[in-house]
Amino acid sequence: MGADIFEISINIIKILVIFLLMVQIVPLLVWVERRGSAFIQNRFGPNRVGPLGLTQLLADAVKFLFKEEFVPSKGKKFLFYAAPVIALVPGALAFASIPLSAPILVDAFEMFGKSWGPYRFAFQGFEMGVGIVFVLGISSLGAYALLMAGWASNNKYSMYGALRACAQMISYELALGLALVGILLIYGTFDFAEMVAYQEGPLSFFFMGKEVIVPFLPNWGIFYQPLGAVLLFCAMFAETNRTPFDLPEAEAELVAGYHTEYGGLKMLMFYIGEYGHMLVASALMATFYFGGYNLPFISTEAVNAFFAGFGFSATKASIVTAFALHVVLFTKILLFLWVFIWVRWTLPRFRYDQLMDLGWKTMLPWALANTIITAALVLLMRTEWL
Amino acid sequence: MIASTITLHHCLFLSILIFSIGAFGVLVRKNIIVILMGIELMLNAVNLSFVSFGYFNSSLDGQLMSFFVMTVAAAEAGVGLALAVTVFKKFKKIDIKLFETLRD
Amino acid sequence: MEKTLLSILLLTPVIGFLINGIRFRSKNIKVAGSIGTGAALISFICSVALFFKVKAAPDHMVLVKFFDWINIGSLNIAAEFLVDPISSIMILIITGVGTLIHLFSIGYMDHDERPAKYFSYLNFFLFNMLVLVLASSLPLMFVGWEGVGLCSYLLIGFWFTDKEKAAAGMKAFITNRIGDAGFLLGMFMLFYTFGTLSFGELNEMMPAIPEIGWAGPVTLACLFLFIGATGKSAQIPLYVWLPDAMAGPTPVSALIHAATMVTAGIYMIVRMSPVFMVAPNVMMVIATIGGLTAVLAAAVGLTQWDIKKVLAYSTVSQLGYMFLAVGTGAFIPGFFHLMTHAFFKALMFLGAGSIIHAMHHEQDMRKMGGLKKKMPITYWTFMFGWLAIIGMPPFAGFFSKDEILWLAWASPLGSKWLWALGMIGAAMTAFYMTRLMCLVFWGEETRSDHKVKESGLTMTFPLMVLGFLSATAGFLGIPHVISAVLPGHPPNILGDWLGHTVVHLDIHGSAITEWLLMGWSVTVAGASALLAYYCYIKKITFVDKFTEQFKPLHQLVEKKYLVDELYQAKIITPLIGVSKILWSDIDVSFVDKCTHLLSRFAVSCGKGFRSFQNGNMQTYAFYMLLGSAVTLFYIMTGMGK
Amino acid sequence: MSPTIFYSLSIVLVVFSLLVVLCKNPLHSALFLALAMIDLAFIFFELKAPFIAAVQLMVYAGAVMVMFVMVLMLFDLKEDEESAFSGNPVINVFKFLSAGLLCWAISSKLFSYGDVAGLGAGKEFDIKALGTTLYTKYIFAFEALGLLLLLIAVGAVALSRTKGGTHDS
Repeated sequence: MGADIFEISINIIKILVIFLLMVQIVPLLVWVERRGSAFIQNRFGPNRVGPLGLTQLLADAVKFLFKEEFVPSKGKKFLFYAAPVIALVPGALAFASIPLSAPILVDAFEMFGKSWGPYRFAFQGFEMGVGIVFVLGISSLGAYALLMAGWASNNKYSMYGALRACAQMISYELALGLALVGILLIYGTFDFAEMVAYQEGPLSFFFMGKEVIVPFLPNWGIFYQPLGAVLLFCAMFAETNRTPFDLPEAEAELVAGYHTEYGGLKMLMFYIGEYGHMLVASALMATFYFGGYNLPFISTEAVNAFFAGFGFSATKASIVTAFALHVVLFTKILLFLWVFIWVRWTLPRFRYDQLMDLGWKTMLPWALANTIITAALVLLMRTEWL
Repeated sequence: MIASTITLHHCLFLSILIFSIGAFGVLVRKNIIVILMGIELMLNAVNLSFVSFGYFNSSLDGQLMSFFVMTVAAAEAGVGLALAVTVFKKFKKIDIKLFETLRD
Repeated sequence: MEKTLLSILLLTPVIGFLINGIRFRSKNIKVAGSIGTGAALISFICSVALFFKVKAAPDHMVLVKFFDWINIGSLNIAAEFLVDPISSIMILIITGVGTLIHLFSIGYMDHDERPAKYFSYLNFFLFNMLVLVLASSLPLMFVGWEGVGLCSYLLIGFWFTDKEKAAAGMKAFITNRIGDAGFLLGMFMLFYTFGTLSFGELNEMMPAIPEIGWAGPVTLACLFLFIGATGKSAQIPLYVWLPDAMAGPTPVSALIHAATMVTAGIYMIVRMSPVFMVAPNVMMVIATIGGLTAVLAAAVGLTQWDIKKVLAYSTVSQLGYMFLAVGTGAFIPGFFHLMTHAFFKALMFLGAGSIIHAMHHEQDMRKMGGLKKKMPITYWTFMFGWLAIIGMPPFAGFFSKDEILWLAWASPLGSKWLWALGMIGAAMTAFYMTRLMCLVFWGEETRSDHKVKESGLTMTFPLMVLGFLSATAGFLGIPHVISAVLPGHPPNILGDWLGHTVVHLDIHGSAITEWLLMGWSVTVAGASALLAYYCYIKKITFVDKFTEQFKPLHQLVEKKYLVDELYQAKIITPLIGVSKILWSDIDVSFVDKCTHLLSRFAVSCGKGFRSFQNGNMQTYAFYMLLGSAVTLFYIMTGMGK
Repeated sequence: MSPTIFYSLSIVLVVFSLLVVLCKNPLHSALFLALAMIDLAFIFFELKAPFIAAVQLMVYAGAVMVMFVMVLMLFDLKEDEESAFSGNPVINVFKFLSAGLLCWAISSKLFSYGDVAGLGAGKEFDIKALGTTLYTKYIFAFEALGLLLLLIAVGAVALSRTKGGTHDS
């Protein structure tokens, strides 16, 4: 953390901005989801309020705000209120630890009659060496919100929904973690920024001590770990409780699962939590397997040099680069979010035992196999045999 | 005791305090699951002492030990909960006294 | 390279043992047999490769150390393996003959319930035997020595559901244990005297002057080691187990009780020849025992009707020859005979196995006869074995046996008496082997009801290979006198090869004497064979008359000199008596009572402490916590200081 | 580590731990324990053990405690709230005293020992070093633990399964 006022204030602003970013993307997503589902189902969707129905979101927000406050009798009031708030936390914290763009480098400058040293601001809430482990740790806390909501509602459907969600999250966390091990073996780091740096340039790797370059492919994780990527993506669906794994809120069986008793703003917060989870999942996919904030083939330095070519100062070039690359990452993230929505309106729901079987008997063994094979291949790649 | 710098002793004192609280919980609570929680608390206290020893001696061994402790604790919690579930299935209660039925 | 070869050589049988041992329930003999035979074959190929390595090595020696095994004080024993001329020949015999016998077993054991178990034992035996011969020190050799004993026990008692066969296995094991005790004592003696147990160091440290008298350390050590050898190699007085060991499957008898394991004693003496040369008295004992065994066992062989028993006594007698040879200092001829004997006796056992298999496990020779036409391959190969064992030139046995007899005559350690014993033994051998041939192959067909037919290729192929070896192996060790008259003067290949490491004596005898003795022995053997042929084919009544005439003697010999009964009466029964006294008077009435007293005390204490154990877990935890708190308090506050 | 952060984290930790032991509702106990563990994770983070902190979050707070909470919810205990403590109060006082004795026995002389901070405290290790040590020096313990976990997985399933399986597929 920063030592002087300037740095501390920038950091606070940064965290706030990133949190707001996450919150503000939700209305957009809701719109995309509704229009998208309508498109998929050959309907119109919301199209009355504003151009393309864009301001429908505002109307919705107003509706949420003015709904009746409601606490079930015999419910645990404190936990009932706490649950939606806690639902926001893991997503926000996890999202804050993912680098959203290249760091901004600020040269030394004069302000208020004092000189401020050169700074380096990472475009992420907080930098952590253990990056991905922290993200996994934090996102596993998401289960508490659901459990608390389910239990505090004093409603059988809520309870079942919560238990299902929880069991599902715990089960798929294993497959998720193991699916990640393969790519971590290849990158040799937990740090997101280092991972992104690894994926610069064209596909190049060492095989039996010799360098192999494939010039027509970017150096993305997906080409090293296709199976890992697929497994991770599936596990992410289960983690976020999205179709086809949205058993905890299966309407036909459980009314609305753990948020049966919730309405208004509290309900909205659960939504934000869910979309936050999706956002984190998409960001992780992009960072791990699709080059993070980098453009394919083009390194951060090259972008920086490109902007510096317009006559910007070093600081300004760095800032412009960071924002440009931020747009790149968000394009990727939005693509994945679209896949989330697309899948939701395409695939049917699993049965609960099928879900558990898939997690434990299919994905876990495949992830294990992937880990072992990757370990062997990494050895093969790094060792000079001849 | 309030000092301007934190030394190993502060960490160890915190550790033994938490340990004693956990031990007290194990001794007095009736519910098997709360007893298990007390044990988890004690193990956490031990972890704290390991990590702080490692920190103040610049050694990795402390962290690794606490890593191992965590693994064992997870295993212990798994078995403990399985036992609790078994007891609950039979008696519809999870009183520690029910384990006395294992005596004969 | 040598290390790799040696590891493969030693480990393939272990791997085969493990694979077959894990799938011991399998009844598929083809799979089990292929694994077993394959393992043996790989070992054989490695042996050949190692042989050439040794040949190319400058000092004809390859010493490979795998790891330190025992390291206590001055006792340093490494798991170190030595391939030199002696052991290279031995491993060739073991793996070569072993492979053939594995192959033969596939045919022989085809109706067995547990073939995988059988082959796993066989492979394990190969491993132990290889350890025995490759060991570079006595303790490591002892590992193999015990290992082959164990495998022998397991395989003799392979059909353990038959009580007699199980008992035979135990007898072999226990008799061997007596010998092993001697071996251990000898080992201790040598370590006490010389402070080392490695063959190389021992052989170098031997004093130049032979010990006189009986109490010298080397003499005693050698005597003990020889007791060990009599156990393993079935010599008087510990030979009793070998005839009973015929209870095992016939290929086992061929491999373990004819070709390899029983020669371990000879091998050990040859390996330690410089040590034994220092103890001339022991050498005399060895020669005498060897000679006596040769004659007495052969005499028993004359009277037996069971085909395997005849071969068993023949083995004991031939082993006697080898001891006679090494006892007179003729280590190389002894070893030579070991090799030729391995070939022809394995051949004969396998031939017998082929016959037994064809006759549906009938072993009585009186019920055989006229098999010449029905089993031609078995017959012709057996014929080679017969010619070899009775010492007909130019078959293998002729060269080795005559070398032994010549040295028994001419060696400074030998004597005319020993030669005479050897001669009598040779005559008897010729007689009983011819008798066997007559009864089994030549005589009248006694069982026409059975469809006896030649065995399959897996059984006949090993017979043919061994037949060829029995016929030709003798040319490896052509004596000087013969090579002197032969064109091109073929060298004594084996002698020259072994001469690199084994002690060999300079014999000063005239060539004419040697020729005479050679002719004499061939004549005697031939005459004896003819006599047997006459007795058992031409005039069968003559034998009956003869046995009537010398009934007590014949009875004594047929009952194997009543040695088993003697051991039973003089050793086993008194031992059981003493044990019973120890058990009932000392253990039950004294030791047990003391322990009961103690246990009653413990029980009464337990009754007192039981009240603490109320089954409440929290109470226990409270005791624990309180105890640790008080202890910590005591330590931390320094009240203990 | 700054004393302010340490003291605040410690006080929170102690309070949460006490609440774990003293709360009558087991579910509240479990939630407080989860909070205590998250708090402890922050202490680990401050002690420059970020990996252990993250694992603490993942394993303890994320998995073990979730399991506790789930099991408690499944049991749905009503009557336990009245009698949370076992045994009679007098013995419980003794139990409290013995726990206090343990605490006092260790802490009484703790501060009189010399400081070990001179050994170069607060060095931060990267995770590679951690992994290397784990897979070299502690490889046996690591493997043994793997085996233990396997055994536990099998044992826990064997203990808690109903006869005939949970569902047929």
